[in-house]
Amino acid sequence: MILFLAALIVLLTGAFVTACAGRRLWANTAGPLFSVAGSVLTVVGSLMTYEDGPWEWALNQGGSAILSIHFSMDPLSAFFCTVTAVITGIAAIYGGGYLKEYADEKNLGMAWAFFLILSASMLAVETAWDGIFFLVAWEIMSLSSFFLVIFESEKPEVLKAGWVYLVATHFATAFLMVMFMILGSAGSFSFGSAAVPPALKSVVFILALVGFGTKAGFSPFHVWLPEAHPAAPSHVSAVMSAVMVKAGIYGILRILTFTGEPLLWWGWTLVILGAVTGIGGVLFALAQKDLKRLLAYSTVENIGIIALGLGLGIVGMATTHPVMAVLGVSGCLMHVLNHAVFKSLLFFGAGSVLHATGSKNMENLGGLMKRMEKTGSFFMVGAAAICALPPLNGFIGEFLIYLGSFKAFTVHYGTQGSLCGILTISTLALIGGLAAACFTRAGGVVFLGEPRSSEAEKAHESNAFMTGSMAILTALCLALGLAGPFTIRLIQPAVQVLTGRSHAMDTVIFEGGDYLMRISVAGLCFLILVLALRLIRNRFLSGRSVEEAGTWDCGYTAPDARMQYTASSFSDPVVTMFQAAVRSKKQVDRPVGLFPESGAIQTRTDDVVLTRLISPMFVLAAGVSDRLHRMKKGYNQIYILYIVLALFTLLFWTFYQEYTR
Amino acid sequence: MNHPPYIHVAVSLAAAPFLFGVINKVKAGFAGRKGPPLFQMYYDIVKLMRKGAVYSRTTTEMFRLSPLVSVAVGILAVMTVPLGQTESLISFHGDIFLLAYLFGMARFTTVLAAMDTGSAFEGMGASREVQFSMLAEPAFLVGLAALSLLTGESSVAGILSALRNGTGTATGHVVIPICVASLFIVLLAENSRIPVDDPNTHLELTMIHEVMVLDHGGMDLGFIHYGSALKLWVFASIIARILVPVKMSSPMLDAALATASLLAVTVAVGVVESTMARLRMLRVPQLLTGATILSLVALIIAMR
Amino acid sequence: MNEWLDLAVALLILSNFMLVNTSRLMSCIRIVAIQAVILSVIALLSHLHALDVRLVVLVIITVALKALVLPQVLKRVTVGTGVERELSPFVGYSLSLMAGGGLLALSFLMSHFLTVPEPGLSRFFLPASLFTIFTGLFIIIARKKAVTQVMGYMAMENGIYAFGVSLAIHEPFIVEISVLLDVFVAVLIMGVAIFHISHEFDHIDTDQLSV
Amino acid sequence: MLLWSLIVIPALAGLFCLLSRSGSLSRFMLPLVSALHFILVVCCWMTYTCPSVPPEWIGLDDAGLLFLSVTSVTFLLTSFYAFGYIRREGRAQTMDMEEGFFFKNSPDAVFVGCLLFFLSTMTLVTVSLHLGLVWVAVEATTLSSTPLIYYHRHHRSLEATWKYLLICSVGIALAMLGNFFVVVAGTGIGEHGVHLSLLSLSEHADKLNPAWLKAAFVLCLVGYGTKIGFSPLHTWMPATYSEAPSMVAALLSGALKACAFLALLRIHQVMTLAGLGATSRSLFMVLGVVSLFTAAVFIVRQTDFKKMLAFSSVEHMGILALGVGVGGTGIFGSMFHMVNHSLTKTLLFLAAGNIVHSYRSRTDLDIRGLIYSLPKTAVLWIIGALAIVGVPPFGTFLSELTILKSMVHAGRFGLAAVYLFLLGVIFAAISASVFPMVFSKRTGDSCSAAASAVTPSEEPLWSVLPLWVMAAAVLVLGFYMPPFLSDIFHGIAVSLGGL
Repeated sequence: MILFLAALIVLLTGAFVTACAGRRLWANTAGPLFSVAGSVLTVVGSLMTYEDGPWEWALNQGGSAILSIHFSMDPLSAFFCTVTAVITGIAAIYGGGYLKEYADEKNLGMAWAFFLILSASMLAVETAWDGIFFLVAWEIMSLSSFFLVIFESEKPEVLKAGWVYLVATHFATAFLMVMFMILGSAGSFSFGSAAVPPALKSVVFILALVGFGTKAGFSPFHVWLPEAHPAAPSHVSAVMSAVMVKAGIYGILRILTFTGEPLLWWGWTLVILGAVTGIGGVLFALAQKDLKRLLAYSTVENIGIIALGLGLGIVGMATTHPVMAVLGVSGCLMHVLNHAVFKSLLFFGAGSVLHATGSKNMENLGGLMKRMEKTGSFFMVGAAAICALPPLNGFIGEFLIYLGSFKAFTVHYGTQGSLCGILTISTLALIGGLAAACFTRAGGVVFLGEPRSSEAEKAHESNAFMTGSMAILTALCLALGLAGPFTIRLIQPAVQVLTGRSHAMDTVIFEGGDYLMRISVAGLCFLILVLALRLIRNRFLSGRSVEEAGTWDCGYTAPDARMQYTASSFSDPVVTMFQAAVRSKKQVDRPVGLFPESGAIQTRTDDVVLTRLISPMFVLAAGVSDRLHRMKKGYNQIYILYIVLALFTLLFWTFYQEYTR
Repeated sequence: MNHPPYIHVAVSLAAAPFLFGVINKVKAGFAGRKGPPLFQMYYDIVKLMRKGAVYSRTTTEMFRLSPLVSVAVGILAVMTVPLGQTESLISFHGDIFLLAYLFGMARFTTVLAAMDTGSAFEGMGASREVQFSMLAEPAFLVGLAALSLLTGESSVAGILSALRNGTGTATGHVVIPICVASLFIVLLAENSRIPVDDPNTHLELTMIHEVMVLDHGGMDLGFIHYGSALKLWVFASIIARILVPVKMSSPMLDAALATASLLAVTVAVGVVESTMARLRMLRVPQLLTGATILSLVALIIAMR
Repeated sequence: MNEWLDLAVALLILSNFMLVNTSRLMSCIRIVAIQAVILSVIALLSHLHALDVRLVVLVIITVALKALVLPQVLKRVTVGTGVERELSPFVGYSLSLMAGGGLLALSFLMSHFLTVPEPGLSRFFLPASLFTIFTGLFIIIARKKAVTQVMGYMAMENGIYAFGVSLAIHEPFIVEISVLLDVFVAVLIMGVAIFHISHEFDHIDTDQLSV
Repeated sequence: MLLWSLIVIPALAGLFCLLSRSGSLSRFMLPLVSALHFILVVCCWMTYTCPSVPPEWIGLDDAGLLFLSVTSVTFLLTSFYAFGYIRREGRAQTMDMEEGFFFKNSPDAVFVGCLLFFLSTMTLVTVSLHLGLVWVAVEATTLSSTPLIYYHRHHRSLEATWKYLLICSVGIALAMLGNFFVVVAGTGIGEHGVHLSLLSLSEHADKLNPAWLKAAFVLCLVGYGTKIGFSPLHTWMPATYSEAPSMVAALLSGALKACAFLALLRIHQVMTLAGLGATSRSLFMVLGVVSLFTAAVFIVRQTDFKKMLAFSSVEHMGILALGVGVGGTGIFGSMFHMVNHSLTKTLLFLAAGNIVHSYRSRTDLDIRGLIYSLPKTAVLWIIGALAIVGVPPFGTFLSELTILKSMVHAGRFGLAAVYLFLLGVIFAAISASVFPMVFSKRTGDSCSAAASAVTPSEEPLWSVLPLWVMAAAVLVLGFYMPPFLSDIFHGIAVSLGGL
């Protein structure tokens, strides 16, 4: 408890100090230092909570204040805090390197201040034990991240993206406000006394789903995500994508602990939402050309997977199928952890690429593996992890969800569970295939082959802070992939917060640990095999000729970087298959005539929800508003007429009420 | 009395390239040719292993890694699938996913290695590979899910032994054939056989897997061939075991039956390859989606 | 006595119609001044049974202000600005008359809901005073010249004053003083403002004052 | 005695300024008198006990004290700003930013004198416990503020002044009629009927004639509502706020509106005591929703940022009305929100004043890159904008949340949805206009040549320090509410039948 509060104090002090430092150079050193210190304290504090049990701490509870600063940490909070702290700490190290080149033109002190506030507010959200305090922390989190997103505010598109984010998050918060007000019906907003009236149970769930789901990025509320994440500096994108969106997941989980026994259709809603989100996210990711935008959509996809797991868990709970419940929720939490690790790794990689080449457009990149070997390798590991390939960490979470779905096929728990399992399995399998397509594309086009532009050709490796932090994350990817049996025990108390503790649960955790142990063994075997084969090959080749030549390519004599498959052409078959949903636009200038000068083809994929649903709504609203603006002519006479009309209307209304009563 | 599982693994590792010989023999038979020897693949691999290496200047470590991964994945996959009555070496609930995703890992590196060459052809192959495997993966997993639902087990070995013991036979006579059909299509797709892919042509515009490994040579190509052989072995033996779950009285007979069924599946691949034309590229997704639908149908029937 | 009262009320109503129907600014000013006199008479007549010094003084002051001083101010303003007629109002004069009829009906309708507790009053008094208020508002809305609007405002104040002095007289004197004071100051300041407007714009059509 | 001096001192000082005609002397008078006023208000707090029997005419109750303090604080902070402002702008000939002609400002002495009268009349509104006196005071605020609006002597500001004067006068006349209706409602009770003092009205509240009282309330609502700026009675505000000097707009928005709202609350209190609270509350809700709606419509794509602030005032008055209308904790929230709004809106108008001074434009498209040209003002402008749209950690968030809470607890989910939706629209619109102003870099095509020719000036201390104080206050209120404030909010809520 002390450690956690100390961490918050360190972070906030850091924010104050760096804000004061402003443009001075040491701000860029102080920021990461404070952040890492805060993270270490938080991690230790959270892990100690696992040992010592939950705690509660309130500053001014029950006084005259509306806002009571009230923290509490149970295993669920501790889990999320650990993830948050680890990622923010590493992101801070990366950011120290990343922001260095901006030192002349930007106020880095403020940037770090907002970063530290963001870290602190995320921790506060994940430990808040009072509805209003939660909302305050939640909004501070949104605001500070907004200011981080508009770091490069001189670019109009960045400001636009920031605005989309701000508005989306604000509308979402409106739902949360209503939800917390309902939770506070008893008079106190403390979560300790949070009681949901049974009649409003589902209302609360829906409000939470929309409110938190927007932050988490459930389709169709995900629209802000692909706008804001690419716009932000890369270490911020990483934090937002890896941990901030998880605050939404945390919110839903936390609310589920108050609503009591969940209803079956909630689970179904989450499963279907997860399926839509997952498949939609990965499809759009596949169609993007902007590397960071691709990663943002992939976050949407992974949130879909998390929702699938949670939905499965809830269906399990509602059908009193403890095995399914435990596996679903465990898978959800496990994926939260894993996604945080590999997504921040990938964003760091994208940031390094941006740093080195100045471009996020995949069509301009290529061949970076040779120029940025470390970044390239780390990115590849991250890409493999996000495709859930063993022996990396992405597999563990999806494995638990798969296993949960398989366990759903037990006949005596009824058909609902089985159906849910079928949906989950098919969706996950499809997502898995699409994700593989997406990330072979990302990794392959950006890092492999020949450079497609002179910028890519001149790329250079990033500094040690950046590569170092990526190395840590890469190691984590591998370690978590092999340490499945250990992590499942780590998240077990957090899972218990939701599912309750039961004998079945212990069995599942035990068995799951056993399976994961075997996976770890298999993973180790795999690594050893690859290593051994490599040794064998080296051994064999050592005495023989090893030559370098041009790519054979069926005998092409003069291969050119422009002949390579591009990102768009790589994904074209899949995108075309799903054209009905993705609505990718192609602009083709065909070569004309006998000796054509040139031809061009361009593809462009905008977010369907944004362009087809939300933008038209905004345009409509603006049109209506413009028309009403014209009503205001500026004649005093008309204004007084308004007054008189208002008077008569109100008089009439008052007495009409009287009359009818 | 069972023999220990590592004997089975050893046998599999040794015998896998033989299946290619069988297929080629069948194809040659249909064409009225004599065909290459049954052990041709062994010769090829040995020959390749003796060679040096030529690497493209464009390529990086990724290119060199992918053959190793294919072989490593193949070996691990063999460990999860039992032959005959034996237990498999790695078996636990959900090892199906490990299997599927290990193959995913192999595919991942192969695709990246193809893109590493910077060649347009190999990029095209990579693009097709990810498209088709994306469609094949649900078919495979859902098909196994149907069997899992039928038997109440969720490991490869568990499902297979449950089938052998006759669990869930109520709807088994409907589910199993459909599943086998679906898995067979997956086998054809995953192992780049006709009608999805043609392992023999070198017409770049029609190839998938072969075009991705165009630039590999020497030992690497040998590894790749061996990896493909292991993959075919794994798929074929799963299908064989589903088709012929009979438990014989003696282990020897059992092993013989298992081998026979394995060979039967292989022959079936050869027959398909000889009697069908390769599908148009645009038709392949339909076939694979069809496989997924088959699996789903099996799953739904198994629920009843 | 009641006949006289009714007659005065009828005159009040008629004066409103005249106000609505007049285009000449000078006539308008005169009508507003006459209204003030009628109002004072009504106030005196309705409290005849309990006449006290306070009321009489109040009425005298009212007459002095509303019927003499303020019209003089407005006259000077009007002369200063050089405008004699309201030529193209928003609502034409015949339509204004009809609207006046409608407003009268509305006033009667409204007074139907409100029972007057004062016994000595004419039963037409409440609608008449409401009608005066509405007429004032109507003129503000329907006319363009700033001076006319000020007159509309004064007519409205007349109505309010009529209401107050007849129905709320038993309140301590602050109410009456406030009426007088505020009308006085408001009209004065408006007058000054109109001078400035005419100075700035060369005309006092307020509809040109659009943002 | 204390109260009388609160009213008389500014009035005398104002008179002195008008008579002395000395610009410099008057300037110094301004912070001096407002500081004195503030100290006296603090003394009021020290000696304050809620009266069990309120005095007939002038006295302090919970509501009066609160509104008095808000007025005093707002005025104090604005006066420091005004001190610097007048010295800078003064009598110099200034070029009009829209049409390019030259104009002069009012003499300093007249301006300061009217400001001080304005303070005096606002104080009178807050300490009056008699509906008639309240009315007189509100009318007096209109009259004393009219010359303030006409500070810049040119035709547009004159036009705005005329609009303000005419519309508010009509409104206030209706309020007068409303007062008479209250008297009529009380006729026949006791020997002389009921007096307009709150004391007398509350004693006989149950015997008042309901029909007359309801009509009276509607009249007062429309009358004072004009001054408060409920839609559709708000029409004078956009023009007035954008033409008046920013500090006057700040005072009108921060202090005057609050005072007019107090006047309305007094009558609402009578209605509540007479058992007609339901009627008045429903009327409050109607006007609140309409105001929010109008504000939302007109803030969207508003290019004049001072008009945007004006419509935001309409919005916040709507919120206050909704809070009072819903009742319960909503009244508590309303009072809290009133304090927050006064501080924030004053801050925003003063910041807008700085921006207008530097850029000579009120069109937000002309203003780009504030963070580079006026960094301090830019930060304050952002803080103010965030606070006004109700984002934590500012007090406005908590107060808006409290009002939401009262809606939810009253089971008015539809109202809550409308409220949140409109607030969301306003949030989107204000943020869409404010952030580009601050962060965008200037590009050649997006701003007029005149605006880009202006080089932004430095920011003197007087133009940012009062703003920082207000920003800090709103921020602190977002975390901590002093017990004395919450007690007084509670007291008001009780007196309006809320708790």
